[in-house]
Amino acid sequence: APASAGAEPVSVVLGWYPTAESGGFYAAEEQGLFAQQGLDVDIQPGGPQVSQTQVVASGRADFGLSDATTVANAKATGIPIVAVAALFQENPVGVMVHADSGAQDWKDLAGRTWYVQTGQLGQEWVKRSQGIDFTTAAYNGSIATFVHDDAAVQQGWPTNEAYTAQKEGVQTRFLSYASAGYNPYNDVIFTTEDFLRDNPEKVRSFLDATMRGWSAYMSDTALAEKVNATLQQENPQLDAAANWFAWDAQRQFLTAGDGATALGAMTPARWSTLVDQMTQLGALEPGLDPASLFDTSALPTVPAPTTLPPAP
Amino acid sequence: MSIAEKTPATPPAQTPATPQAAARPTVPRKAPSGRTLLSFVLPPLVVLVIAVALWQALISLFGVPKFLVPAPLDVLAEIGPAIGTLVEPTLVTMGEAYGGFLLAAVVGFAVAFVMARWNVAERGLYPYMVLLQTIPIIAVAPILVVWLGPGPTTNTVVAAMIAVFPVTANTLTGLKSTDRNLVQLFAMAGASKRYEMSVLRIPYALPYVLTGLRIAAGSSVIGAIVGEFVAGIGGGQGGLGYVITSTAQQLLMPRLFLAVIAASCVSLLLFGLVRLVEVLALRRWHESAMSSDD
Amino acid sequence: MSIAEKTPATPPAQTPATPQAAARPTVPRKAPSGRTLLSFVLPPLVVLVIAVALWQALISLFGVPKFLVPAPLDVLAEIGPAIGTLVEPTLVTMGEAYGGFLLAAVVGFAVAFVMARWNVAERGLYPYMVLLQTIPIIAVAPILVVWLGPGPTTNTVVAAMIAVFPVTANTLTGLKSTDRNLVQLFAMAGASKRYEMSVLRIPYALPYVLTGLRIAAGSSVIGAIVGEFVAGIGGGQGGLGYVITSTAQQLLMPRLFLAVIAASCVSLLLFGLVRLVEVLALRRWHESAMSSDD
Amino acid sequence: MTTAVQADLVRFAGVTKTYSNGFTALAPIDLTIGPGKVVSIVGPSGCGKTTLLRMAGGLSSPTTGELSIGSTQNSYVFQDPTLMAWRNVLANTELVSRIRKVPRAETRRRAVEALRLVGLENVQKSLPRELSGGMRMRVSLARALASEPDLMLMDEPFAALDEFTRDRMADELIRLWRERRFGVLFITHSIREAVKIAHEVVVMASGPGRIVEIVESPSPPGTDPDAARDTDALDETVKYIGARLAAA
Amino acid sequence: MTTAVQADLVRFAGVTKTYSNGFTALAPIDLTIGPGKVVSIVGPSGCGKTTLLRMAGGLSSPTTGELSIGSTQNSYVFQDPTLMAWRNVLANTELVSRIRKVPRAETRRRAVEALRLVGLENVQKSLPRELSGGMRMRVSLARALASEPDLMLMDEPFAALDEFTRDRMADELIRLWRERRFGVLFITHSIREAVKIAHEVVVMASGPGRIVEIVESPSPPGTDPDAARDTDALDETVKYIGARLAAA
Ligand SMILES: Nc1ncnc2c1ncn2[C@@H]1O[C@H](COP(=O)(O)OP(=O)(O)OP(=O)(O)O)[C@@H](O)[C@H]1O
Ligand SMILES: Nc1ncnc2c1ncn2[C@@H]1O[C@H](COP(=O)(O)OP(=O)(O)OP(=O)(O)O)[C@@H](O)[C@H]1O
Ligand SMILES: Cc1ncc(C[n+]2csc(CCO)c2C)c(N)n1
Ligand SMILES: [Mg+2]
Ligand SMILES: [Mg+2]
Repeated sequence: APASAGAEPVSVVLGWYPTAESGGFYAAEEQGLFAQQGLDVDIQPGGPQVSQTQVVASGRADFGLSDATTVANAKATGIPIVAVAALFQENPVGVMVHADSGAQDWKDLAGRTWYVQTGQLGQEWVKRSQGIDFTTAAYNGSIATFVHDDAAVQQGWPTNEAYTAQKEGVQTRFLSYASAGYNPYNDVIFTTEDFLRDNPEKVRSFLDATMRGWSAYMSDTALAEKVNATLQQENPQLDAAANWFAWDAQRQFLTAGDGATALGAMTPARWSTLVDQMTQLGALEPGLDPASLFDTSALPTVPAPTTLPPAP
Repeated sequence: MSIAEKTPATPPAQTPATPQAAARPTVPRKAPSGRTLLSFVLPPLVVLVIAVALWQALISLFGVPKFLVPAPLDVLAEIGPAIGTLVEPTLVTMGEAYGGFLLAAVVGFAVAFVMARWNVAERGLYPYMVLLQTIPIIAVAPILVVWLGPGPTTNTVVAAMIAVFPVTANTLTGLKSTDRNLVQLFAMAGASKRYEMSVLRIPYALPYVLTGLRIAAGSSVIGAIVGEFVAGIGGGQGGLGYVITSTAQQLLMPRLFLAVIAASCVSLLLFGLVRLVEVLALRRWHESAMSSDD
Repeated sequence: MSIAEKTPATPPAQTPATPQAAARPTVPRKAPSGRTLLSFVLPPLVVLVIAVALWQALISLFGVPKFLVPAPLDVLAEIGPAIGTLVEPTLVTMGEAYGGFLLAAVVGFAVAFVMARWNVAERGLYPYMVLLQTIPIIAVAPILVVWLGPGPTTNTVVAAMIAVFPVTANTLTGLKSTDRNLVQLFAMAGASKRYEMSVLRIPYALPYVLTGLRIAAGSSVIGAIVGEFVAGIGGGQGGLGYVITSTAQQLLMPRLFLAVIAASCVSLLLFGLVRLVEVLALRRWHESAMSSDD
Repeated sequence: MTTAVQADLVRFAGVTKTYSNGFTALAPIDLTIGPGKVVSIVGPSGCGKTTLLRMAGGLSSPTTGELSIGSTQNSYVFQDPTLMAWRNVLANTELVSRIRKVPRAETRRRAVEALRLVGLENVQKSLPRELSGGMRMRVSLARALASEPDLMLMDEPFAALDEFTRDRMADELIRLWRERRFGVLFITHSIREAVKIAHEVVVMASGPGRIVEIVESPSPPGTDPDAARDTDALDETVKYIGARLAAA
Repeated sequence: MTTAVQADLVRFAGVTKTYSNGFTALAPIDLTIGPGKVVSIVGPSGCGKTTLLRMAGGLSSPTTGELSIGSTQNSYVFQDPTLMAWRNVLANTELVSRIRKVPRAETRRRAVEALRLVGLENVQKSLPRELSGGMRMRVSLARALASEPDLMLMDEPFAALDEFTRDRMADELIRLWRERRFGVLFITHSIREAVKIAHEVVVMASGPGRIVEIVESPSPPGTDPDAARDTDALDETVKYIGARLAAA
């Protein structure tokens, strides 16, 4: 990072290795937006077992990315963190099935084996809300079993698992958890309550640069090309075509709903719904105040770009 | 009587040893020996108490946050609510771990046997045993799941994969350390290689094998849990690996710690069984297990 | 000369052994012995060729899909494009694994030493060593990451955690198997426990220690990779663990296999070093490493 | 019925032994053990007696020279007891017969008989570590006796025994030999024992290990079963060999 | 200057030994080794000689009775060589002095001298496995001699040696004793050696292990340094002890 003299160091721990899903941060860096805000941002990659809440809560990083349920869980456990922005307005996560497996709807997925991440609530919600039953098996990061087993149900993102399946010649049908009514913000940006209280300006400038970075990443293909090249460098095993696919596919989720007018927006209603749903699923003790989970006071209003050009 | 004295460094033999200081009248009857149950149970208990006290003290002193390490009392308090949900997973993991242990013991032993029996086999196979040990489970998990399906069978195999090498390595060292004269005696008497193995080398290697099994006892439990992480099924049938992942995800640290403690108990039990076999099998003839006086 | 014959089962001594059949004129000069380099390199190579051939054959015959197991030729073809992205991760993993190995060797040895030295320590600590071995890394990973930061340091510690028990278990068995008369000789001469340990028990335990290190060689590599799963560093700094996760997710099987092969090479190299030390240190006096004639 | 010409049990022709550290333990050795012959070996400590015996038993190969072994069933009593620590005395004694698949009852009979000969019939169930040094050596001896070989190779089998036991063992060995006429190659440090027991005494010297003379015994074991054998001739031979050893 | 009354080196009073398997190896034993006394023990194999010697060295504790050990520096020659397989002959010989922090040069001097005494000055750099059985036993002997103890406990130290070497070793032992006057407790199977070497010969019998008689030697080591000691008295004592042993 081209640290200008006197720039304040800030760190953020990503939800995963550098991919298109974290492209906005690299775009802000690329365009010098962080530097303009007087920030020297250290972007720390996540990984399959990185616990961002613990990293942030213990002060190893200032900001973290994770999904909204994680913030609720953390809060319930007494970890003083708070969400300050949400990236994906509509949660992309869901499950996919082989297109030719005859399944059209959630009901058709009863009795099959679902390969899902252990501890996620999406599958629990579907079970309860659709009144169906199925066995779950651990999703270990590879969809090989799904590709092989025509009846399998595979958790994933339409941005990447779906792409990988397609590359292997499997046509898939994707059912998002959001379509079943389970739609927590995914990849919210969070920090500690203390950090927000003590450094509201720093948070604001960080979010400002970040959101403008995201906006530019989505709309400026020339910039996106540069950023994707950086991502490729940071994450050499990343498949370039896969990344472009994700770049394209994710934009509808980033700009959905409130995101159109303000990237990163969060509403009390969405957080209340999440808390209700988690409580219903038994993942939370009743009584958690949804308002304590997020704080938009430091979120500047950066609208989504008006045009989303196709991938070059 | 003049005696040449040329022993400067040590006290000359003529110096009278003061009887009070040196006389060492021994106890007429052996005091009840140190091998009582208490002397076996007390030390680990003391260590436990000290460790728990230290744990609590560190947390209090340094304010280690609870989301990182729960306080002992929190863990204790969690036992009541959690115990009901931990029994089934513990039994599932136990089944997988012990199955994997047995598989590793049998296969590990067999491979070592073949390698000790045919030198070429050792040279040809040993590198691949090392290799097998190094293969990350995540790389083979999909293959195993496709073949065996997700769940206990796969996890048992994973447990065995992780536990097999210590058994092989130790057994092989044992089989190859056998007293050469005895080996020659067997050869001279016309013993088949098979007979030499079963009657001579294997008993001789027993202490080594058992050390390998000690290691495998812990490895197989961790293997079962790793299996559950990557190839397990959900719910109670998912074993402790499932509990650990989901509590970690929900930051339920006291419950996570209880699950870890349950896993430790599973391996300590297995370890204890290995130790028991060790004591029973070796105490009459092997140095490492004999009592000290004779 | 009438001789009482009462040996029915074995041929009576008087039976002339046919000289042609039984006479065994030995080779006047020892033929070049089996210890040539070729005899060490050939068997694993043969096994490799057979294994690869079988691998290809199985894939062709049963139509094993490429997203599960890539064909050998695909893996070979991937070397060119992938090699550039694999060198750095391999070096990173190597550094962590070897660091962890050294740490495990030192700590494992020290713990065994303490346990052999004070019986109480053994009884008090051994259960917790087993326990340590059983703690799933996922349960302690967050703690490590928070303490040590993500990256090589944490991964080195994880590698050490996984590799330490085999060293301890084997070293302890070795230290406790020492010839009792020699121990008494040391005691009688007034040797301090420290001297007895360093001059007698430790050299005696060396073959055991080295077997433990053999096991640790593989364990530390897998430990480093597991650490990399946890530490969450992308790119070359993420080591082979990163490459494996990332390629597994994208079903880039040939590249995944290359990463696994790279990991195996890292552990084989370390293993080879341990073997070398073993041969050099033991061949002059220990059965397991001595040449066969004398 | 014509008597077949019996083959020699062992024949050394110009055999030498150099160990892998370069030490030449034996200069060229020429020695023949005919069938049913009792040959004893005497010589100073370190002169190569064990090396020679091991080669005769096929446990070690010559560096140069020709070695033919005509015996089919050898028994070997090592200089150390060499017992299986985890097996009791009886099982250790039965070992060779078990390997050779002698019927169970016969195996047991021979082992018990051999243990009786060495005076250990009362400790059949003991483990080696519960025995005294001399008792262990006697188990080793019993194991060899129970195996009924055609060549018995013994490396100082009586060294750990008191004089009476030692003499009794030697007498038992000769008695057995009278019954079965196996070949014996026998290392001892007692010159008198060497002469009393054998047809021939091989006198060795060191630097390098070699045979200085092969002395005929005046009282070979086959000749005069029950007559007193402590003749003047024996004394003289013992003295002669003593002088030979002292001179070398 | 008044001469201090020297304490006994070892005193057994009604000492018995029952091993953990229930076997009573020694019935009550009464025996005293005075300072500078050479005591040898003879007795049949398995009668408890090693058991007694181990107790005298403090290596094993009595089951009942009183055992006082007044010696401060013991050397013990085990029935087996008991060497460190990974150390060469010189290092094995230097062991005890090293442990006792004798200065380096003195340690080396003593070890080399001891190795010369046992005739192994040429194999200082060899490892035990490169030695013959008798040579290994001599290293063990050298180790004890080099340690300059006030009580030397020896368990059949010469059993693996040929007659000449054996006699020479015994002579060397006596010569050293003349210089240093250490106590010696010495197990041997040679009655003649026992009598020649010692002030007293302890005659043991088995079933259970016990002392049947303690015989004064007619030619104790201190008396007549260079005179021929093979007197008729010696012969007679040997015969007497032989008869005692045979009778028990
Ligand atoms: N560890 C032991 N456990 C049980 N019994 C033992 C043990 N050691 C020795 N014994 C028994 O005690 C008796 C005396 O043994 P010890 O070794 O003292 O005999 P010894 O007189 O030295 O005989 P040798 O001349 O053969 O060496 C023997 O009968 C032996 O079987
Ligand atoms: N494995 C070996 N490597 C090297 N040298 C050896 C080896 N074994 C024996 N020697 C040497 O060979 C010589 C003869 O040894 P051997 O054991 O044959 O002697 P020995 O006549 O049986 O002596 P002893 O009466 O002491 O048993 C010795 O000098 C010894 O040092
Ligand atoms: C923004 C974003 N976050 C996480 C993942 C990775 N991911 C998808 S499924 C799964 C579970 C298997 O470990 C994980 C970690 C991603 N691809 N994109
Ligand atoms: Mg010998
Ligand atoms: Mg004894």
